[in-house]
Amino acid sequence: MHSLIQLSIVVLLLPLLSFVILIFFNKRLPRRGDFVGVGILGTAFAISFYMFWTVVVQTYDPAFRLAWDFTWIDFGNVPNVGPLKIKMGILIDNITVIMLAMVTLISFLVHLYSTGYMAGDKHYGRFFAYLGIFTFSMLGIVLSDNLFSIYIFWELVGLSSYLLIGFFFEKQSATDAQKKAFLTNRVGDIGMWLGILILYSQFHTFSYSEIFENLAAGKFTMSYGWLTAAGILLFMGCVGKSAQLPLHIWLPDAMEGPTPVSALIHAATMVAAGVYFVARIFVLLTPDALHVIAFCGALTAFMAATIAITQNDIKRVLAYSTVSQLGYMVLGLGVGAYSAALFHLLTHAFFKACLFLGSGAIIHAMHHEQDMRWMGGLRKHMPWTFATFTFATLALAGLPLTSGFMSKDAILASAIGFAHVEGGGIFYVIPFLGFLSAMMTAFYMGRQIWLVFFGESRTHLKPAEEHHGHDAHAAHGGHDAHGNDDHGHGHDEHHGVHEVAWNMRAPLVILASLSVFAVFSPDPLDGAKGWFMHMVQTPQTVVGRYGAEHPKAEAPVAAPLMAEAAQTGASATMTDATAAPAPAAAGEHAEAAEGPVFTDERQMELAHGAHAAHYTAIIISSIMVVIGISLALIVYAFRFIDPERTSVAIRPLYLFSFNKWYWDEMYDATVIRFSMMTAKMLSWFDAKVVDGIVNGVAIMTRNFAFANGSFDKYVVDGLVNFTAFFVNTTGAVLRKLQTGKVQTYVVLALLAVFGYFVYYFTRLIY
Amino acid sequence: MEYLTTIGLNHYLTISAFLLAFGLFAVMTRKNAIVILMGVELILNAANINFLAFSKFNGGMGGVMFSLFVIVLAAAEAAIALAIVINIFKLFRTVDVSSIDTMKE
Amino acid sequence: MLSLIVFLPIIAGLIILAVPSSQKQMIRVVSLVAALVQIVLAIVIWRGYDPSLAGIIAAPGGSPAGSFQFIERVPWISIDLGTFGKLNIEYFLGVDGISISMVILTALISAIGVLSSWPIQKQVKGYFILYNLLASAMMGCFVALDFFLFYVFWEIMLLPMYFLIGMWGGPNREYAAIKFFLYTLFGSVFMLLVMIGLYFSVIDPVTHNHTFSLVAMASQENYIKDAILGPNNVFWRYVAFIVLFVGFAIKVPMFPFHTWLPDAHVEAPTPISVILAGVLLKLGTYGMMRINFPLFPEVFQASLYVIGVFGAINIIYGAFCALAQQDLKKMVAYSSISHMGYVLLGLSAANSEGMLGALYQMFNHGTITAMLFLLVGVIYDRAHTRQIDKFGGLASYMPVYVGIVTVAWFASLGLPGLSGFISEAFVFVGAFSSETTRNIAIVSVLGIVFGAAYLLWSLQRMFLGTRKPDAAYDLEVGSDGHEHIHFHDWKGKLDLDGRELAMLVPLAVIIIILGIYPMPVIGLLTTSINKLVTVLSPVVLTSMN
Amino acid sequence: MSNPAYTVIFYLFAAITVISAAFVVFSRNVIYSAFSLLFTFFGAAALYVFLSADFIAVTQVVVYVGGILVLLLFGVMFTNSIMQTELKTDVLNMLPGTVLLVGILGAILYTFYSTHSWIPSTTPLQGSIVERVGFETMSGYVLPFEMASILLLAALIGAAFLARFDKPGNNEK
Repeated sequence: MHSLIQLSIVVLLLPLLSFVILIFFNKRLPRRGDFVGVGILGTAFAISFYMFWTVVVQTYDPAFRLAWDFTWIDFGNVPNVGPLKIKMGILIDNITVIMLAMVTLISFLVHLYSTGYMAGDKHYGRFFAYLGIFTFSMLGIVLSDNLFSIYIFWELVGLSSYLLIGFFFEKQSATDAQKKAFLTNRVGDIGMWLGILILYSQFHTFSYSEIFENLAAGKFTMSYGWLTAAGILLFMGCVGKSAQLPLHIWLPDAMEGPTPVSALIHAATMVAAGVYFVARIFVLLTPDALHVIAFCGALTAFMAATIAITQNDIKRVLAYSTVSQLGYMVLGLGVGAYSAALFHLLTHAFFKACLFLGSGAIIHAMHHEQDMRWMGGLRKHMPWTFATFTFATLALAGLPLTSGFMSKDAILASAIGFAHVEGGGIFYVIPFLGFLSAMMTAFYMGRQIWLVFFGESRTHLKPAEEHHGHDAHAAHGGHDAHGNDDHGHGHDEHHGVHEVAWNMRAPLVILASLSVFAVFSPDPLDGAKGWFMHMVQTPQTVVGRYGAEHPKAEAPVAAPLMAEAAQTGASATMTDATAAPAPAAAGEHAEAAEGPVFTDERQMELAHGAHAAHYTAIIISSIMVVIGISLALIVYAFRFIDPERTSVAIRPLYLFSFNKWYWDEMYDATVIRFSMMTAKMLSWFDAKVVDGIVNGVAIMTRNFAFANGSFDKYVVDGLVNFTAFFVNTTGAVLRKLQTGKVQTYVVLALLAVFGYFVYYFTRLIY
Repeated sequence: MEYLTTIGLNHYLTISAFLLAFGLFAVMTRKNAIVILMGVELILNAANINFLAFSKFNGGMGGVMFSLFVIVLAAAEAAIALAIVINIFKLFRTVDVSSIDTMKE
Repeated sequence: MLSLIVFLPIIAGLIILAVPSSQKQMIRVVSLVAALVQIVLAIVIWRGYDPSLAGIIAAPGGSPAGSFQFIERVPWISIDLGTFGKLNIEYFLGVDGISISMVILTALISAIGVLSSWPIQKQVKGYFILYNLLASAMMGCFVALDFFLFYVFWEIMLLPMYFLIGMWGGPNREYAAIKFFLYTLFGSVFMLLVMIGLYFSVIDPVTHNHTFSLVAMASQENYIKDAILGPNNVFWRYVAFIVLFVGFAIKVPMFPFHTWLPDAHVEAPTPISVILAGVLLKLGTYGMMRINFPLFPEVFQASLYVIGVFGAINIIYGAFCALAQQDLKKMVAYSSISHMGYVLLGLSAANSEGMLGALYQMFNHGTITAMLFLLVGVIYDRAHTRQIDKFGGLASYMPVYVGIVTVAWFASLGLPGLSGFISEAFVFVGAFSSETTRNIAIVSVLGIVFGAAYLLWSLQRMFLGTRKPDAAYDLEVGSDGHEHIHFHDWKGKLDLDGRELAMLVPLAVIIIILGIYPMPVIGLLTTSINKLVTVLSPVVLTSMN
Repeated sequence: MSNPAYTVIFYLFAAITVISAAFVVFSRNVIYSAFSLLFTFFGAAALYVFLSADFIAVTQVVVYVGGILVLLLFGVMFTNSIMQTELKTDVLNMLPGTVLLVGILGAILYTFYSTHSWIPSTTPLQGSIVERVGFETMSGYVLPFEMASILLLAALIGAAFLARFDKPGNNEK
């Protein structure tokens, strides 16, 4: 066993240890055992960072790969299959190591942060336990080398998410949200499970590498449609976990959980697991499946962005922005920008965690006020939070010099290239929606910054009734027991608002500093020059040969088509036509050749397309971001346009966005109502019809017996009554025999014997 | 005369028939439970004589063994039956079986 | 060894017979000791079992007992029937991979049931005698290899069950007991006919007599070609298969023969529910695997799709019905129906993964559902109601209880890391891998979602949130300033007491361990399952004819 | 078997048996019945000797005369007060009883004597059978033998239990 494998097992099991210790002993440990959680996660991070250092910095090999497995279940010699073993194992490659470091780092920071944020909570110790099991499951997903174990950890993160969303389980809304999250995820999971089943039924293995080998060897005997279906179904797992359309509804509600949880699970790590998983199975996705994924991502990104514009809850805005950003990543994978999508995953994890923790700090400071309408002017009171929050916002919006800029542009560039390669038309919708969402992202984040940090405090504007209601609610939730004495008053002034303590500030600073471009690439404009893009390169597809039946892949050699694509681009209405001339594409050709050399034509084209569109994307997205921020400034800072009046003017649109496109209502009206009605109906059917039949049969039998009895009584007995007199008299005589004296009976018995003798002798005589 | 002087199977069977008939008569007609028991003993003896007679003229041991067990069982039966009779006596203060007709109900 | 484990409870019952009925504690202790010894014996059998021997059938020309283990074989009843030949009934016990897990499960659940019977105060002596009789009969059913013996145990089981439900049950107990009795009797009467038919169709290869030995019956070459259930008599073989299947399906219980189950569960006292769900239901599917399928493999092959469809109906129908229930115990009962559907689905897959999943699901369902019913019993003892609406917010006041509830509930909904998941997963794997049942598997997957739905919903309504205004308990502020709840006439400990922990914790530990590393159980089964699949496979059938 | 003495003795014992049996049945006095039963048993025992069953004869004397008869006498003593003159027993079913007595006796005797096909074995039992009884008991009849012993034990306990002396206060139990 390689030492890195051993280390990774240690890293995997450490959080589990933390969970076990804390769930059983948190009440017996000093400080409810928070130091255990923090300490263990710190250790785990240190080990992960060592692994990261070894692999990324020292080895620096794109093809780095370590695998180890053991037999988990031994099926013996299975008929028709041969010896069958279900293996579990660990797969370590570059992306694993990066994810490992990222997850443990953010988890560690969130643990640290929680010691401040959750202080004084009734179930303080249990909170750290739950964080521990979450981290364990998440690391499990990252380290899995097969579909079965990833499914196991997949559901386990679902469980920890369930537990953490419902952490304030006394709140009705929290329990609703946790149930919704679990069930929605389950819907996605069954899709994923079916996808796994399709692959297993073909190859009788769950292991990635074996499945890929078999696929590449052309051993998939079902139709091409099934292969596409497998890809899409596996992607459904991602749809659920990464909150893509149409299963995104749980994520905003999941903000009922404590804010550190939102940062860790519902922004940085767990929701990104979906993207990670799709990246893992990327090579078996057929072009058709990729199209579905790309459209799903683009629509999600757009939809979530439109919703985020009108939300008032600070965490909800961030939640929808998370959905939107996840849409980007999925879009990126769909258009073949494997490394760009994962890059965005990483950068997004840092700045979104920073944003959530920042919002947590604000909420903490504002005494659990989450509505942005009643905030304002916080920059003076909370300079650290302000600075980090703003920088993370810039990264999210995608301004140059931030990490978000590089990753987002890489995705958008690939989207443009993809649209070219696929032949334009409907496929231009994808980059179009991407850019539009970029603009809206800039807008709503600008709005948020402005509403929260600038202007004057608007706390006093809050309607009194609602205020008290909220307060009572918070008190009920049991998380108002923080250390501040001046907690329950001073709502009118900001004298309760102050900067948070160091244990909450430090994570913000660390995360914000990790959003600087220099961490990832020396060139602020091109992430491809950085270490990440070098270490994480698009893998060779294994389903190319199946695509042979697929018309799209019947492309000739790459170069002519490149030119063709460029020409199509030139004639298209897109503004990038001039910015991406054919020679430029040719010039990039050499650079692209440094990356992986694809045997699959389509992948090659996509890689080239992405390169070709690089600067186009930068320019367009920069413009979009500037527009977005300017709009935000115009509306909220300079107040050239009154948001209130505008919202009235475009009321239907506003309501559509404000009510989240009515997804919840739709599901309520269809799926949930349908399920409940079916349940009631079937239950009625069971009680009345099925059981009714059973009881009916019983009653029928009984009635038949009664009827029989009646027949007997009236008809047969009628006949019998005719002889009743005779019987009666005989009975009267015979009754005398019933004396109760044994000896009479003996006499009778002997009479019978004697009678038999007589009969016998008469027989003898005659 | 030859028939009377040579003791054969029928002689024994006749004796046993008499014992059986007397036993049955006692069981049928006597009111005293003890006498009924005596009748039962007579019946058993009749059976024993039959067994032994057949056994003798058949040459096997089955009848002998059977009669042995009959005696054993008779002993047990007598003990239990007497115990029951005594119980009946305690309950009804009589051993007159004709007055014990609760089975009638 | 097997005789000992089978008859140990009866011996305990006889001892109890001699104990005066006023010595309640003594009676309980005797039962408990017997149950614990049974567990020890089960462990001894488990350790002594050689998983490399397959069992299932006897190889042609080999030992008439096949590769079964712990065999006990003595002629039992042998009557000359004149022209019909001789009636040969053997006392024939043995275990193979199919029964070994069930033996362990039965021992375990019996012991848990005894612990759970502790609070019963009404006619303790009679109760425990019947209970021990039931425990013996169940164990006997799982190890009997003679059809007649199996039938005898099967029928013996009915009677104590009837009385246990009918005398110690809830308000509507007579109705439930009679329903249970009639349903099961209906099934077993037909089983008797098939059994006799089989007897006259099968020849023991060694003695050349007719035989009731299931081992001999499982080998198709032992059949007389033209006998009533011989290979040439296709029509009657189908009829026999269906009749036998219905007999077992009633026990499973399979839609539409399931309606006795919710009634029986709701009325039965907690330990009897535990036994009923934990062991008795398994007898249905065990009977299928042991008797129904190997004896009629070609009919089994022809009816895979139908069995699968019924499995799917069970899964989804049960889940929907559970979703609509207001009574917690009824919900759990319907969840049982749903989960037994997985077993049927796995069997219909007719491949190793599916069959193994089904068998493992039987084991896991035994432990998990036992736990669910125990937990329902715990809350019913306290509140005297099981209406889901009458609770709320229990998590704040009974943290240990709710913690274990969470484990059980999540195990039931198939959370990975807990044993139920693995079995359900392999059922699906198997069902999907088989061309025949692929579509059914796709539809049945919905059961996972609805299973989660009703469990989570009940979890939320009963244990999370806050106390409802019309809850079955009062809220009061204790001397330490904290809020407590108080059940109206409950004198015991509010949270779980030692006895309750003693029954729940071992189950929870087993569920978790088998969820992480299932080989201790699965390792026992694989060889037999593979053999069974081979025996049932169409290739073997064609080569045989 | 044509030894006249033998024949005479046989008839003597036969007469004792039958007559004393008749006396048992027809006597109205229970005590007389009991004592004449003694003679019946003795007579029967003697007949057993004629049937080469000497062991049975001895058993008959020991068990019946020594055991059962004493038991019966005890029963008589227990249930009838000696002081009373009520030792006579009443009769019932006299008419059917007599008819059946005659009828059944006649029927059986008719059957015996009308059966001409008794074929005695060529090797009837001869001499003492004690050894053979012992052998059979320990070989072929060992199970019934054991069963009989258990039965006797049960009967012993049962009889003791049934006839035990109850205190008046204990009747509710």
